[in-house]
Amino acid sequence: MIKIATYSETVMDHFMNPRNVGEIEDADGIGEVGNPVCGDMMTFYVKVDDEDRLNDVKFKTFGCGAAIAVSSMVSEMAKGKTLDEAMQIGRKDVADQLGGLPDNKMHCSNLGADALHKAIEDYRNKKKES
Amino acid sequence: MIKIATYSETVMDHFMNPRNVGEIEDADGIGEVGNPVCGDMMTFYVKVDDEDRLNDVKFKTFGCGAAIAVSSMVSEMAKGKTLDEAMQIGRKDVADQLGGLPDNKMHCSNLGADALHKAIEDYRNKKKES
Amino acid sequence: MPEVYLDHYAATQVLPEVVDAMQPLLRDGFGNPSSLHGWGDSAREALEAAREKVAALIGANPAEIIFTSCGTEANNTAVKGIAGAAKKKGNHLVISAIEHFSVMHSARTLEKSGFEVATVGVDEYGMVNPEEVRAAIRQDTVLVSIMTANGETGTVQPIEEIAEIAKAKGVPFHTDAVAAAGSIPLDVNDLGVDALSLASDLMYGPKGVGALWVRKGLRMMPLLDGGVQEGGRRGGTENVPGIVGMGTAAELAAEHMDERAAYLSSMRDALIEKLPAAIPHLNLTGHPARRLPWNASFVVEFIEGEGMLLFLNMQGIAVSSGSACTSRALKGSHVLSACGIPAEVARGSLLFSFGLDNKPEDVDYVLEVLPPIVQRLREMSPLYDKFLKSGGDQNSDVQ
Amino acid sequence: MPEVYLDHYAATQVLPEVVDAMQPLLRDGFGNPSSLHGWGDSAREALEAAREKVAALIGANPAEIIFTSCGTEANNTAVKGIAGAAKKKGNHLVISAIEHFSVMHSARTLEKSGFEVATVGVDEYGMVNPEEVRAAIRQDTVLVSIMTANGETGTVQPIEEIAEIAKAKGVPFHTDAVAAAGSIPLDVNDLGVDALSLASDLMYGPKGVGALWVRKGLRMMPLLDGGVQEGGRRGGTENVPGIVGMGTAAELAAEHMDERAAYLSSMRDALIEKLPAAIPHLNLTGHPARRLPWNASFVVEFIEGEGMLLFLNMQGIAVSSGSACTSRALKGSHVLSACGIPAEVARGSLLFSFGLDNKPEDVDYVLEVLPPIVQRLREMSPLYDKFLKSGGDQNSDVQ
Ligand SMILES: Cc1ncc(COP(=O)(O)O)c(C=O)c1O
Ligand SMILES: Cc1ncc(COP(=O)(O)O)c(C=O)c1O
Repeated sequence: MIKIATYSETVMDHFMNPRNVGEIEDADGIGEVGNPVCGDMMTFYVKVDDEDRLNDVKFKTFGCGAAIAVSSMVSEMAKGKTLDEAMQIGRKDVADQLGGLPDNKMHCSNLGADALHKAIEDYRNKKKES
Repeated sequence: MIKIATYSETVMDHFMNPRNVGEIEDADGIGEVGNPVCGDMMTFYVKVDDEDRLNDVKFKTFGCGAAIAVSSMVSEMAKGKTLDEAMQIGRKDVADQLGGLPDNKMHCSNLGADALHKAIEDYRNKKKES
Repeated sequence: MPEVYLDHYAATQVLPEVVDAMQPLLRDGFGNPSSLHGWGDSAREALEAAREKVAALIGANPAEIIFTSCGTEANNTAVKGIAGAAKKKGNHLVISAIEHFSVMHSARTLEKSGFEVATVGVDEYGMVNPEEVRAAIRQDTVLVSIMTANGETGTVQPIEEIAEIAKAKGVPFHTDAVAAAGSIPLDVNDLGVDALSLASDLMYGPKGVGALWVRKGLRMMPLLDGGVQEGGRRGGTENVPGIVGMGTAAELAAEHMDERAAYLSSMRDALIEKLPAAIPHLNLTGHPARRLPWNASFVVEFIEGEGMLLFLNMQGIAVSSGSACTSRALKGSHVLSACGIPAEVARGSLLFSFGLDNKPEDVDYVLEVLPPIVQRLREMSPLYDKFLKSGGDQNSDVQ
Repeated sequence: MPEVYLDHYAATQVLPEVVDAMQPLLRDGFGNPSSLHGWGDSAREALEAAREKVAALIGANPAEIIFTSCGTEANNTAVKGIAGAAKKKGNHLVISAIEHFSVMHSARTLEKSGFEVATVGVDEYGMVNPEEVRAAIRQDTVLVSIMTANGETGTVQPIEEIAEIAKAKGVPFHTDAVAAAGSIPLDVNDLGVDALSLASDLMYGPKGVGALWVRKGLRMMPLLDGGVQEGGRRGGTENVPGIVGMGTAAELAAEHMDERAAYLSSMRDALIEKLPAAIPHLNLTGHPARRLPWNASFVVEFIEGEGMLLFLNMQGIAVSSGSACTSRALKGSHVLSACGIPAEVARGSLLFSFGLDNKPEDVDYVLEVLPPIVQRLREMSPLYDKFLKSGGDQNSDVQ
């Protein structure tokens, strides 16, 4: 009685064992998004190395199973990528990598890429300022 | 699978084995009623003896099971009664003798007494005229 | 005494395979399809599998199937829902004079809220003339609803032609296929209809389940407001065991349609051939050729149907009648009346509806048992008396 | 791994006695109750026997019971049917803010046809204040509809007092008892109501059946136009097996009501006592005393219900949540919102609904399994993070 057909196996795996949960104390960039429709919230933390590569990505997420899985997947996809590459990660890429998301969840929970991009922008803004 | 709870046992008995079906060739009186609502039709034939008693009653009926049972019961109740007594037989008496009729059948099928009364009136009219 | 059930239009047996398919859902599989856990999940899977089977029976997209609690609910939903959603476009409907009360009375209810209803008649065989539908459609017509086949007369309607006319006029076309579905091949795209009702209990499925197919894009207001079950088009916890039963019944109907039709129509045709020969002043109703495989319907002159039913029942035979006395509302069949059959003749209506449990011998048994019953009732009938006295057999006619 | 089903508000098991009672009607007893022969007769008898049992559960006259296909249909019929029949008298309704969508959305539909709807609120425990109902009733009010008890919060409403007010004002009063019937004693005459809805699948009966009781003399338009089944108040072939199942379920519920309530509420109370001790920032919702015997509902701060459901499901525990993410419409519970619970707190809603198959150990298992799940989700939650950083436990409050 434990199967949940709503979510793909990959979604369930990322939900049950999310990668990169947490906070980076001395993050180079922080991105926070909140979904006004259903209230999901995600915070992404990034650490950038000298070659403009994401050598660490962490997140915290308040939301449904899909929102947590999306965050986990995004963090994994982003890690090791250059900032420019990471900025290319789109919502659809994430959903595809997860083996699909339920229709009604596409909109609400699929904010991970946005949060990541915000964190990268935060880093770039800080760098500009400094 | 043969019970029909719609009708009492007495109704079913009178329907299955109706008493006094038929026509009296030289009837003293004939009464015909037709119900405009559902179209049941009954014809009663009476034979009257010297003491103003119904010594024969017969009927023909077009209508549902209840209409046939009612006719049969009326014919039996009337036989041997004086005309005055027979004129006292009311619709409710007939239904009671039959162990009740379904609510929705009370109105349509319970015309037997009317047909009998008409036959008696027909006899009385004829007698007056002659 | 034999037991011969010939009233499959009132209710079909539930096939053993169907009852078996329902059992798990009545026992361990009791979950609510909306629930987010394993119990809910298996219920939802069973529900969706059944939806695919019902959709397959009528060549439809499963996502366009809405499960209801009966044919009546499907018809009410279609008629009130489609007309209700189109209120701004117009307030005129077209139906036929032989629609089931669930369509006809839905239309009457709409009349109370300002709709106008045009009712097209039928010919002596109970057939709608598509040209009359064309003539009845107006600029402000928002729905045409004509049944696929009538269960009382068995007549199958020219649905494709009506659908073409409705389409050309840009009016949505609903067809009540409750009496037809499972018995004759139906494909919503071949038919060209926009909405179609069906029911489980006329195709060897359980009572308490029906379905409505509505083509994607056609706007419809829900009849049962509530939760977002059935895509928000029908609230209420789904009757999962019943729906699964309907799914299995639909699957079996699709698989065995031809052989069933051949078997049923052989018995039907034998009765239609032999009964008029055995009983004078008895006539077939409905169309001689375009009829449902299981339907053999007649009118017997000079007597009333209820008496025949009661006597037949005593002999173990179950049939039904469109006579006033056998209807709880004590009204004669509006279908027979629309076919032009006089009220007193329609009172002798007898409907034999064959089913998979019948055997060719059942026809013989009817042929043995019914004539003396008719004779007996005619002997009691003042109408028969008058007929005989007025010259008898010379000038009898029904149609 | 244990399997602990704690979602009886979504669906109850069908009791073996109930499944057994249904079998004959699914098999040999397939007749149509309207048919005039033996097959029809036995179906009709089974139907009427079930009607008596359902009537007995609520102290009603069997002739005043209408069978429907679900609670939703009963509510739609009552609200639209009673208001619709009284249109000439007035066009104002009173409902509460915690009604099930089948009442609330029926009222919305009436608004489209010119009715006005007054919605009375509830206090923090989800209780309607009868005085607010009194204040909301106007000269032209034609119906008050307030539920008997709310399934999400468990709160039992002061129905007698509201009924008295409605009666004094001469306004018919309908109560949706779907969540309450079978769980707490209900007598329509003691309550003083005029119409009451109930459903089979929340009292260990099959899905696909509900019932509406309407006091004799109260006018109501049918929702399902069609034949004259159910006294002309609900068309459609009756779901006889389902109705018989509901009858048996109702009979068993009446017979065992006290012992069931004692058993269920002992588990409920254990969970209500121990869960807040095991998990900080977790609060009971609904009324602490006036609640359904099976309902233990909570909100868990800082996390979203769906995650808890998924993890619990992995451990074999089935529960539900009023959180937005677990609803197919992705809307948070309007009931929790009406109780004044902030949207983000309501997202951590958890509803444990106990049933006859539960054992006291199930409470222990929840107490063992849930705290680490909550902990794990909170560790991922940016809201919990903020809460901790903003001073932590000092200033938490939910209610
Ligand atoms: C109070 C209340 N009313 C109505 C309903 C609708 O019942 P159904 O889903 O059987 O239509 C529910 C369902 O849980 C309910 O809790
Ligand atoms: C053509 C047609 N439509 C609708 C119905 C109503 O079906 P139900 O009784 O399942 O509601 C019937 C019933 O026999 C029917 O023959």
